[in-house]
Amino acid sequence: MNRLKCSIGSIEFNNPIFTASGTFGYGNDLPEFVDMSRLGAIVTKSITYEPRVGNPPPRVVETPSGMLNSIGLANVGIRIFIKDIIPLYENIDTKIIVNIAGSTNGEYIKVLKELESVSTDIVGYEINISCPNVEFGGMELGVDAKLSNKLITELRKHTEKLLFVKLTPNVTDITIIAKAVEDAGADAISAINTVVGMGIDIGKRKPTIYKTYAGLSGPAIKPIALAMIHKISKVVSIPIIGIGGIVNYKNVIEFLLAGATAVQIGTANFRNPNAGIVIIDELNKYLKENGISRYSELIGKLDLYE
Amino acid sequence: MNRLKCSIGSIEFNNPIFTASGTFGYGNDLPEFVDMSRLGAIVTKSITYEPRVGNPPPRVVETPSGMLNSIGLANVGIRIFIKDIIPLYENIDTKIIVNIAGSTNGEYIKVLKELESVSTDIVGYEINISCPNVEFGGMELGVDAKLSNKLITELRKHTEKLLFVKLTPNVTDITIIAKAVEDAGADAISAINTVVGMGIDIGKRKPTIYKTYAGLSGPAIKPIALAMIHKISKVVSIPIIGIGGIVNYKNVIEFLLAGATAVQIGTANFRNPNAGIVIIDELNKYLKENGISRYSELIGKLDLYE
Amino acid sequence: MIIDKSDIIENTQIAEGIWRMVFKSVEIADRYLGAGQFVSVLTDDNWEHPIRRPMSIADVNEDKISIIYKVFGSVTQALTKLKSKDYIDVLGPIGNTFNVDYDTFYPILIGGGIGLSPILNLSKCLVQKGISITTIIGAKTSKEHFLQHNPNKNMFLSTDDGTIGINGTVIDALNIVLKGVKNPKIFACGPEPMLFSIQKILEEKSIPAQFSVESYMACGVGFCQGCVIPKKQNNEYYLVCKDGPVFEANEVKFE
Amino acid sequence: MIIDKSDIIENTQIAEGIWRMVFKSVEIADRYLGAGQFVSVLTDDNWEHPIRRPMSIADVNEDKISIIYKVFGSVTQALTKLKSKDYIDVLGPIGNTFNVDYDTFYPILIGGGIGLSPILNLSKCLVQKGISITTIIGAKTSKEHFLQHNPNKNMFLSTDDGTIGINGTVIDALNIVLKGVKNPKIFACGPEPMLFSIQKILEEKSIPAQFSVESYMACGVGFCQGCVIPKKQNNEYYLVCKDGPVFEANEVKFE
Ligand SMILES: Cc1cc2nc3c(=O)[nH]c(=O)nc-3n(C[C@H](O)[C@H](O)[C@H](O)COP(=O)(O)OP(=O)(O)OC[C@H]3O[C@@H](n4cnc5c(N)ncnc54)[C@H](O)[C@@H]3O)c2cc1C
Ligand SMILES: Cc1cc2nc3c(=O)[nH]c(=O)nc-3n(C[C@H](O)[C@H](O)[C@H](O)COP(=O)(O)OP(=O)(O)OC[C@H]3O[C@@H](n4cnc5c(N)ncnc54)[C@H](O)[C@@H]3O)c2cc1C
Ligand SMILES: Cc1cc2nc3c(=O)[nH]c(=O)nc-3n(C[C@H](O)[C@H](O)[C@H](O)COP(=O)(O)O)c2cc1C
Ligand SMILES: Cc1cc2nc3c(=O)[nH]c(=O)nc-3n(C[C@H](O)[C@H](O)[C@H](O)COP(=O)(O)O)c2cc1C
Ligand code: FES
Ligand code: FES
Repeated sequence: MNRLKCSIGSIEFNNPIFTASGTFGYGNDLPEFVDMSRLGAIVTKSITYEPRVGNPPPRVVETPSGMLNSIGLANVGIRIFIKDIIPLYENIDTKIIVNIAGSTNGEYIKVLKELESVSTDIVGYEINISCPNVEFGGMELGVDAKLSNKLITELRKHTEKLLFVKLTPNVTDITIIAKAVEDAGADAISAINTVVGMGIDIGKRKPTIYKTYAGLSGPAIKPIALAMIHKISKVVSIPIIGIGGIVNYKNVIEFLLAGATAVQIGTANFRNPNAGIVIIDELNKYLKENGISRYSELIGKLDLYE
Repeated sequence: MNRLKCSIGSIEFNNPIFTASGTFGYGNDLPEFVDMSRLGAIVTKSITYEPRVGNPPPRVVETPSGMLNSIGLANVGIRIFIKDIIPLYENIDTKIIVNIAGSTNGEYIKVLKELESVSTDIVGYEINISCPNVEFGGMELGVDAKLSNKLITELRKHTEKLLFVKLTPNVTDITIIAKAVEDAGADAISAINTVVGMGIDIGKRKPTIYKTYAGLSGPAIKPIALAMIHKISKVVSIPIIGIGGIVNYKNVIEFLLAGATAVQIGTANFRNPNAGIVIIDELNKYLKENGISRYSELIGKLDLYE
Repeated sequence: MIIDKSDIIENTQIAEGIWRMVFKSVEIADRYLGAGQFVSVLTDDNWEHPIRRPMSIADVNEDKISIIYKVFGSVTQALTKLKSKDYIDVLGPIGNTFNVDYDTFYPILIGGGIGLSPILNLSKCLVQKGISITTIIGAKTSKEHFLQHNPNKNMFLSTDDGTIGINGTVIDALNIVLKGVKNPKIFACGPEPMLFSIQKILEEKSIPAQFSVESYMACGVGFCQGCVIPKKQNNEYYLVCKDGPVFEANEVKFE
Repeated sequence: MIIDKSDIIENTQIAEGIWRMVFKSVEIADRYLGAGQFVSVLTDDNWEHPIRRPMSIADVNEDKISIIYKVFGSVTQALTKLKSKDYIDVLGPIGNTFNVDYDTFYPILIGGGIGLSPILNLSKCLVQKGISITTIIGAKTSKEHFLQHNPNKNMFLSTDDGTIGINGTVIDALNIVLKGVKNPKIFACGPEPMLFSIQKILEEKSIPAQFSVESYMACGVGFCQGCVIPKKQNNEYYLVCKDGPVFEANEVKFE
């Protein structure tokens, strides 16, 4: 019995534990001890049209129960991705979701079209409209419901594959953006991306990250993520992929109860590249011990006080 | 030599270490071992017009490097505050700032006027337009620049005492609100209040806090607070009181470098009611050892990479 | 009340998942008022767990203070790692005490689960004064007990699975004990459902009682307003850390 | 590369603020390729510090692996608390190795500050092979040294305050050493300013060198793209954990 079978749109995933964009590479270059076929899916690092070298160091730093990063969307660009990396996916049977980022609507569309033009085993796309570390495609796009709706409506026209939209928490009311992208035809909402933060090195009197502002992730932001997912779940009917500070199976159950259909593991992969797989095993054990035959019974099963 | 002398508006504080609203009571009922006269100032728990009993329990819970609270502005109300608590302030020489909250503009104004109508040693007010745990006076008011401007403009008319305005981080762009309240005549900006968050008890399948959503505080939010203070410091010229996750003198220096003129200690008081005083001593030692004759030399002295 | 970095004298497992820690603090012992009071501990400099953990005082012997704790989550787990010669950061003593008017009443003491600390403390105090009492301590199973069932000495254990003492809950034990005593007054500490059940029984029988209650605490000193429990008489709240932890049974409401 | 919960064999202070830890890991020793490689350690289950800490391998002796660390902040402080019989969670081995073409060149090894681990490792390997080398180890003051200044054996210590060995930095020592050797190649590890200075001197003199460099790392496995160092030849970056930590001196740019 597979208690963890997970459906989103027309796709069946072995389980609802995915790896988060930017925290697992492209899935092609893993430590020997990671058996990625066990994962529900891998979401690639954000791909842009042109290759990007990313930001100068320092790019990452630890914070209390979290970390800041400003990688600056370093990636190989769509052409090399298609030429060198996509062919490698043929030999693996883990489901791949390609995360797409851009500086203009046109760039998102171009990347998506390039991917659609080649025959691949990719099951879908995650549209990153929430990167805190670039100007457009992050803070401008992802905080504006109209712009977000327009972009997703356009992208929807060009693909029948899964279309996830990844939202930023750096917004007064995330439910408005969630509704706007659902209306535009998104298959699922991925939330949350990192929270804008900053660190200061008092010895050097400099920011801890070159770009001054950076994205906060890890257990520190879990309460923020849970609140947002719970709020989103009240206004949309498409599935939510919960992201933010998940480090063990208990955290996964919190996200399921809050309303998530699947989750992504981010920062935890840095501590242990096997974090997702450990969590799958733990979760299975929990379900078994508690006589729960399908994990999906937990989705949204939160008993509010009032 | 007092390296820590701190001026805000027309008031001189002994040092820039204040206690944050809701984390130190009214300053009248302290553990015996706390010598509050050492503190730069005490900001009282939020006072409303009518007494409030607050929310049902559970009201507080720990999170990774932080905590959630939804107290619901439990307080004695302005009349009892004036009758029973203000007289006690006569016997102490710590500076007192009264934090004011309300459900309507009218309520804020009424509370302020009541306080103005009695002769007190209070040096100023902190206007809480950012409580995540009530409807108005929190999420509606504090995220709207026009409403915030209107309220502060009105309050400004009724007092010549210090007027701090306490901002919420739960907003797309905090600088807009900061500018709006500066324009309205605020003497200083206090930032940040708590970040909206949520916890889930997977055993009970219930939120960890009765009201579902609650306010996240503590070291977990320090990177968020620093980013916001740094951003605000670029657009306003009034002083900023930095708040969020400060637990030691190093954290204070981070906030000073980011642009804060003073700081408030919140959650750290729960772990050690003497946290502020310990920090004052540590900070003095640091300044001495580094030959810094006035702490204010550190304000905004951040050396950005670009 | 004071914060003291106290030297640990002993930290040992005494039953399944149950540990006793004894630490030395002249400062806290000096200020100690009696059974019912608690302390709040911090395991180390770790800020992953910013909040102290409240623990009832199980015994004070000169400057040696005992707590008995159950391993629940991360912090109680971390407590088990501490050894004698390590120190522990303790805030206390906090709160009020049981008020035993033993001239008028016959005291029945009830401790359920980890609520046994203040009850054992009270029990020892009363026995030392030569007052006759009955004590009931409940647990799920024998492995969680570290005391002896001894009805002759009016010490009753109960277990949900009947593996030791009375088969059933402390309520079952209480019903048995109540039959044999006159003018009882109950002093109880334990999980909310247990106190709630006792409250209902006592109301029916008009028996007075004092409860030591629990509530999630962020500060223990009255700052946070977190540790509330509803008042029975109106819609207001008590602060467990300032007004309690001991209340008259008819003052507090359980939901 | 593997993650191994390794048993600690030894953890002792060897100089002021400097500790050596030896742990046992067949898994990591099996995969070890040579001096230059590092491991990344996690002190415990604490999530206040989510990120591992990279530490160069100072020695591998059968299945016993040594690291030498300096107490900087919270995690290195926590490392000092571990005792033999405790375990440590280690990811490794990570990265590439020094490539010593000792047929062509005379190796001069330079370790500054805590950069001495991979240098000591390399030094031991070369000496065991009977290759003649010169080693320079720099520190601020004698208290931070745990080795012997021994010019006869081509082992030079330097201190900024002159309390032991050569008075000055490793650069001063290098300038002295360079006078006596032909066809030198430098192998260096240390703080960025030190490597930068060496780089400038060597460029002038056209002396080849390999540097083991540092960069803030979140993962150590190529996932996070955090650990970059600028390439000298263009505006791109190397990943220290995947492409390094050892680079030809003329490949990398310091700012
Ligand atoms: C007045 C009082 C006296 C207590 N006396 C004892 C005692 O003598 N022995 C004993 O074993 N336990 C006692 N407790 C309960 C004890 O505080 C919790 O078991 C402990 O905090 C659990 O911490 P943890 O990190 O191991 O578990 P966590 O995983 O953090 O929490 C497990 C559960 O413990 C409770 N808890 C956690 N933190 C707090 C807190 N700050 N305040 C209140 N409850 C909390 C919550 O119900 C939580 O769901 C007492 C609690 C109170 C309020
Ligand atoms: C490849 C490599 C090899 C290293 N080898 C050694 C060694 O052999 N011995 C040794 O003592 N130190 C070594 N370091 C440095 C060591 O990792 C830091 O001293 C250690 O992480 C400090 O941790 P902390 O918690 O004590 O201090 P913190 O207070 O966290 O940090 C102090 C400083 O240490 C550095 N640092 C912290 N975390 C990291 C990280 N995850 N990655 C890189 N740098 C970090 C930063 O410069 C930071 O400012 C190495 C670093 C790298 C990248
Ligand atoms: C180093 C790093 C790089 C990231 N890069 C991307 C990215 O390229 N695209 C994206 O959509 N999200 C990116 N993220 C965000 C994560 O996918 C995830 O949303 C976030 O880290 C919160 O989850 P966590 O707390 O589990 O890490 C990145 C996060 C980190 C820490
Ligand atoms: C239990 C609790 C109660 C609070 N009550 C108030 C309040 O009444 N009014 C207010 O303006 N802020 C209140 N705050 C917010 C704090 O003043 C402060 O802005 C916030 O906690 C962030 O600082 P910290 O991380 O140092 O705690 C409260 C915070 C906590 C934790
Ligand atoms: S625990 Fe903070 S008021 Fe009681
Ligand atoms: S440390 Fe993450 S890529 Fe190198």
